[in-house]
Amino acid sequence: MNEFLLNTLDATLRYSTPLIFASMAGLFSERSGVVDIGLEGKMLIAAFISAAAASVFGSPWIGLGAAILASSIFAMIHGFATITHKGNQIVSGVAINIMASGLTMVLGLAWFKQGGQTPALANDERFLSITLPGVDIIDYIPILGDIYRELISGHNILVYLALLIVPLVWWVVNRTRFGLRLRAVGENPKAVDTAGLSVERLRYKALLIGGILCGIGGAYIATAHNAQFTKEMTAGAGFIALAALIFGKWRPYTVLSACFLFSFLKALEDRLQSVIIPGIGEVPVQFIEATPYLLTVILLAGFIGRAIPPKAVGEPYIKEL
Amino acid sequence: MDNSHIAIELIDVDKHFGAVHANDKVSLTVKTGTIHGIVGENGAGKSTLMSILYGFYQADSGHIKVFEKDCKFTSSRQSIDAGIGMVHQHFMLVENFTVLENVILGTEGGALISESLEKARKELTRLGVEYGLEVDLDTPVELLSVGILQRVEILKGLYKGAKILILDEPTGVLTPQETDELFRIFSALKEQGVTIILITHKLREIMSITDQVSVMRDGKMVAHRQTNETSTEELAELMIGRKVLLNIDKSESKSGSPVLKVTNLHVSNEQGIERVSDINFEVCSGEVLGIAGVTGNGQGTLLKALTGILPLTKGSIEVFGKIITSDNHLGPRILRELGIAHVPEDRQRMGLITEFSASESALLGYHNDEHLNQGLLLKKALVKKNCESLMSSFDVRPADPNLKSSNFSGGNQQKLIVAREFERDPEVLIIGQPTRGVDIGAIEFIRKRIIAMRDAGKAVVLVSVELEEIMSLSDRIIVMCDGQITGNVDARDAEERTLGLMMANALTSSEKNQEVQS
Amino acid sequence: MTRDTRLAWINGLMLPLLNVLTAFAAIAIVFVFINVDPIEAAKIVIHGTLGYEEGVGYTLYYATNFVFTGLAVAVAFHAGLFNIGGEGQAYVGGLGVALAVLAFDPSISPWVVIPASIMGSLLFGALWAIVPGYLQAYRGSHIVITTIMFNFIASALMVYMCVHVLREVGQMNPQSKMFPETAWLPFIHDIFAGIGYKIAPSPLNLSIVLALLFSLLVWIFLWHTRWGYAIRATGKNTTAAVYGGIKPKKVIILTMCISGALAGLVAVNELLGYQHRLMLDFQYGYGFGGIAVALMGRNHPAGILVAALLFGMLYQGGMELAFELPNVSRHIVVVMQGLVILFCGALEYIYKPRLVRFLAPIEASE
Amino acid sequence: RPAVVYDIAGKNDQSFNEAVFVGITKYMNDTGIAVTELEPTNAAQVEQSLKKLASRGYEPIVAVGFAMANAVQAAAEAYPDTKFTLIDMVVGLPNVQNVLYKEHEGSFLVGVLAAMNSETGTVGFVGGMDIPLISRFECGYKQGVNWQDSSMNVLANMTGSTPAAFGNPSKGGELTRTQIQNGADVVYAAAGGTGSGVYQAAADAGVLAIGVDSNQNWMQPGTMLTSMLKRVGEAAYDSYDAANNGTWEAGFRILGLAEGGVGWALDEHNRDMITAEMEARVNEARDAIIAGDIVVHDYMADNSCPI
Ligand SMILES: Nc1ncnc2c1ncn2[C@@H]1O[C@H](COP(=O)(O)OP(=O)(O)OP(=O)(O)O)[C@@H](O)[C@H]1O
Ligand SMILES: Nc1ncnc2c1ncn2[C@@H]1O[C@H](COP(=O)(O)OP(=O)(O)OP(=O)(O)O)[C@@H](O)[C@H]1O
Ligand SMILES: [Mg+2]
Ligand SMILES: [Mg+2]
Repeated sequence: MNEFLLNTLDATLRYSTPLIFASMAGLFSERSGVVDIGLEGKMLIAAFISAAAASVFGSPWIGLGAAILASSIFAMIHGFATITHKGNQIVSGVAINIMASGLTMVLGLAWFKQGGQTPALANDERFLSITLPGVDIIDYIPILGDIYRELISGHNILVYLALLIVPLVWWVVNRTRFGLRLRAVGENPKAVDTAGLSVERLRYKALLIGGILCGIGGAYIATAHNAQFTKEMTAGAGFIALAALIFGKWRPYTVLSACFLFSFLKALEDRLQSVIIPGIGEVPVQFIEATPYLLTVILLAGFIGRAIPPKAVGEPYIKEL
Repeated sequence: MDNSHIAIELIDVDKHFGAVHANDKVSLTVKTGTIHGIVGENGAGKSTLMSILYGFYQADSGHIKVFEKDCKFTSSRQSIDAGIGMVHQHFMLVENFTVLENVILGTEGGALISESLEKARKELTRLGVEYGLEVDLDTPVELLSVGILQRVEILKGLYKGAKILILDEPTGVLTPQETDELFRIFSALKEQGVTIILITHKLREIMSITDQVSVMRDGKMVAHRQTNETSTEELAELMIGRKVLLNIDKSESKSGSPVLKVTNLHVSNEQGIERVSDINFEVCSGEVLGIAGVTGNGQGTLLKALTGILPLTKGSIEVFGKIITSDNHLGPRILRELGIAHVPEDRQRMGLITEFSASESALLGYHNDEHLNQGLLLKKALVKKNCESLMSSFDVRPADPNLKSSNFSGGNQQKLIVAREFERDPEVLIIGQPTRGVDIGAIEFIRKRIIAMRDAGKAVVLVSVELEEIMSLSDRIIVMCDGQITGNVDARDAEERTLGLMMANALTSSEKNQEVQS
Repeated sequence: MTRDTRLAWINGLMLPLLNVLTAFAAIAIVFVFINVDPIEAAKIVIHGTLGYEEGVGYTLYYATNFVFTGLAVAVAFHAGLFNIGGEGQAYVGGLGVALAVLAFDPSISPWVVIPASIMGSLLFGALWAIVPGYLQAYRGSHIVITTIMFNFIASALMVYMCVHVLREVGQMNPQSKMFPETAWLPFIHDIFAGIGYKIAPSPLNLSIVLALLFSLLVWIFLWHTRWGYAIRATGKNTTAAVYGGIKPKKVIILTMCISGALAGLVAVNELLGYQHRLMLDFQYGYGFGGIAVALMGRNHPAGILVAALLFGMLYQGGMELAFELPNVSRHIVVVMQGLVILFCGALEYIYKPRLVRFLAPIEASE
Repeated sequence: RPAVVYDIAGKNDQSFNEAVFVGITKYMNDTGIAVTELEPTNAAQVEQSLKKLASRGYEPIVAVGFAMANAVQAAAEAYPDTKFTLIDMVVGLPNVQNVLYKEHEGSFLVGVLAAMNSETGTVGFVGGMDIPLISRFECGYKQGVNWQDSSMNVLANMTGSTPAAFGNPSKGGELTRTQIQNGADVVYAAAGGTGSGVYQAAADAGVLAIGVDSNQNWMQPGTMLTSMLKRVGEAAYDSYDAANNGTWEAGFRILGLAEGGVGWALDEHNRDMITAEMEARVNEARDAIIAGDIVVHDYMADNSCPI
């Protein structure tokens, strides 16, 4: 088995985890009709709070809980502004991103006095890799053994959770009553209203789920993938997740594929200082870095398929003036 | 049928939308198992009243009783539970859902939808057979025609156990055949003891199917009648608050040569659906051509094509010798410069910009005029002065060019638009629904101005859904149905009955022949 | 007062004021959270921004950037477009400035170099906005998403340019070489010194005049030209605009072009006016700040000037806070900015129903 | 009234800036004089911070890091009477003291240690920003490894091409994991704040790591082999002290092994990991370098590395 490929895929899995959580969060919120460009901010605040709480209370689980709480609070602020007060969803999202960016630094500095970082987490304060059962048994099988040992086993629990969450999201969206209502409210909130359902309640529920998922994503970044919070640690992952959401046309499995694609590019970018493409010459890493964004723009422009968002997305539901 | 029970009682229902008093102490009683009609002009408050009954809006004050029980609806859920179903004026369907999914939305039963879907499928099949409401349950509704959508909406109500069904203008978008079908369903429902409230603008329908009828005007309930004790004339008068037929004195037309010639015209609307197919006509100078038809039969699309807003898909329009085709699209700006003026059907959405001041709205379409610009700058003072003179010559009140357009009443907004378009002294005037929702004084004024235009040798194309308006203003009338011309008559020979049949494309061939011969 | 003018007053003045006050209250709470006395902080901010010449200079210097991005957002807003790509457009505008300056021989007159490099910023900023504009107009992709994506693409592009193309030989910082002095915009303190007044040096430069000039131009353009009319008509009611012979697609492109050009001017203030070389992240935060400035300024140049001044004060005040209070980092500015955007933007109407309800009886009694 | 401006990684990067911070804290404790500290958050603010300090009469002002050179140039020109001390870069003005280090010499020593501790024959290097200064670490390290065992293989990666590369532990960790998967069992990080991710990844995989600038042995005790010390804290301390005594001078201070400016860390955290044999070998190398018997090639002399 090609070492390089295996390593890159392994890193792909690690990078895709926060993208999966965030893009699934965005999926709920946008399928309910609320644009969510605050994914980045929610993950950032969650990353910070998880590392802070894990470090102070000595448990990654408390960190995770605190992260979910913090991110959900931000989600509810978004809801309060855009659902209750019919505020502009984009502006609210921008505000959330900026507040998160500032608060993590200000609070981090005030609480820990380490230049905005949180203290490094000891092993029992973070999520560690787990070795899946049967590694030694399967190890003897040629290619499969390698794949199982290197790629599938040896990740932390949140990585596996991310992979499990996608089918769950699919099932919730497509098979449950809540999913039906969610899809309906993102397409035609008035129809939902006249069916006797509260548009606001549904949208709040969706945002709350989004908040929880972003919380897990943020906690993963600071307490599983890394072992402390550092400033601007999410580094655009929320926006890449947004891009993946669009690229995956708001459908769970296609969004997952987009997350994998974008993470693979990121893993490649790490491993290559520059790429030589035959016939074109050297391609700088910055180009690989920009690829997810470029791809999304190209998709949006309708050059590769069409991304049709939920019809009511972006519009506050205003019943009477 | 036991008609003595009361299904619905509304007492002094009052509702404001900001400054609009949509319902003003409205009371209404509907007996169980009857069909109750509600009529009233646009904006009279019919939909609002029904939405309050359906729990969609909350009244500011007043009481609602359903089956003689006091109800306080804070959401539609409660009204659904009380046995009310409503088919809204604009369908409330999720377009990419199947019929089945749309029907169960809100009353799914369990937390998983698979069982609910199966249950609903059985129930709907039964209902379909019982009332003749068959639809394919697994088609996404975006693929269905409006007539079928109507059925889906009714099924939705019935599935949720509605004993009272409210239908808000269900026939506005239906063909006569579909309307007949719908009324047959109503009768079946009535047989089963369902109470029906029917809102419509078409008095003929009221007369043919309802038991009682109530009339609304200006947010108030002005009259209740037993249908068999009233007449269309009386209802019309009650609705509008005056005698309807306005007679305009007009001289014989002195029509000249054709200025606008439409040949084999095909046009698709913004959604790309062909709404105008194979239309041919000519308009001469000094002539009013009336285009009659039920709303939604392609007149709007035709108007947009004639004024350059929509491109043609096939055929041509010839105006002052210039030929517009699908390859040679001339936009509104060029056509306006050529001398075509356009008073659009929808003044709020197209005719002016409600958030602009009156003087800026009066500039719409003419902001590129040479005499209004000096170098790079607009001559704002001149623009304002122009508006003042428009306002005084067309009696727009208040005559304040700085007032926001939305703060004028509908009639004055319309007069402002008419003033803007008429004052440019166009050669061709294209005008849609010139007097819709306009008060009586303004109606008379606008109609006289149209005739004056004609007498000044201009060509006028008039689209209106009001036959009476068409008949009193036009020199020649064409009738549109389903995007095609189904009649072409001289106004002097026109009768309301034949025009009506043409509008429904229901003229039998022998009648057509007669028409041609005469 | 008619109902109309009263509503105008409420919308234009009372609501923004209430919103700003709420934002300040929220900021005060954050201060309490990090053990800083809000009153003390307020004193530092006020003295640091208005209390001495240098502070005023810095405040105005920051405000200049916000005027440009605020105008950029506002112009787009008038056409119904949400340009949140100001950040990227300003950044790429910097590339325009640098390329223009470096293309000239250092001996060429400033009267040539400076206008040319200002043109460079306008052109590159516009270019970076036209693409999302085009995609919105002709391909139906949503401008908000594409401008976000373009911010990131700009960032990658600029890193590439600074690292691989413009970096001087032997220089380790990813930045261009120093601009020749002929390409520097004069500092205001130098101009004053030239006419005999001595004021404390600060980065405040001639760009502020440019900012005032462009505010005036934008005002004239939007409300006194046919193109401005077309833009506003399209933004308020596209259907009516089409009816009026306006082509929305062209309007979108024109508007984004102007919007991007305005954002690009940030590079003039930052690079020609102060840094005198192209460096990474010189535009940091001004693009997003511009959204708040435009919202608070009700998308009118006069309002934008006031809001930009407030944001200039926040920036400079935050710097002073970080300087004076060991417990406060410069990032407090970012928090303040976020809260202002939240309360003045997203929660824009939080007080409106209350205010209208409160005024209704008074109105009725008149 | 002394002051310091840290570079954008911040004073608590646990590495380069923190080494300065520690020196400054010591100075404050020893003398009771308060030092004003500023941490700009992006490059555009550096110059402003320096000028602001200068305009308020602070001096000497220590500017931490190569990235501040241009800002120091501008500030020192604008305030010719203010003393500036610039670490890691050269500004030729009469009021600027330039402190430079021979990082290649220190890196050589830790390279020797790395080679002695590797079982796989492969060691790693994770640099911060891709600039000649960091290549100087890399090159010195490679020479040390090679001197010890010329059959060794060195894997090297840089974290990025902007100053942000000094504060990106995530990517540092990723690069380290890749190097480990490719066989590296000792990894040297010369990457400022990025290092913490490197050491974490090494600890997670149970391989050894080498810290930089500060003594970072405490960060992952048990897997931190040693740290390459760059005594920037002393430079700041000395600079303030000299200014106090009137002995502060503009010009150059170039500090290598001989001057004690660089070195390697041996403390209670790694005492058990360093055998007597290793210690002797490293000291042998050190003495040879000081004596001039070994000339460690400086990457920045010709922008190339002979290995
Ligand atoms: N958005 C809503 N608006 C109005 N009523 C609702 C809404 N959601 C649920 N309800 C009603 O309230 C009851 C209890 O609500 P709850 O949300 O706890 O139910 P649930 O089983 O969790 O539903 P869901 O599938 O929506 O999560 C439901 O049986 C349903 O009839
Ligand atoms: N949601 C709303 N917000 C504000 N005003 C409204 C709203 N709905 C209706 N109105 C206003 O209330 C008045 C009554 O409207 P309503 O829709 O009830 O009239 P209608 O009789 O149904 O007219 P139509 O025949 O055109 O359907 C109108 O002036 C309308 O503009
Ligand atoms: Mg529930
Ligand atoms: Mg209605």
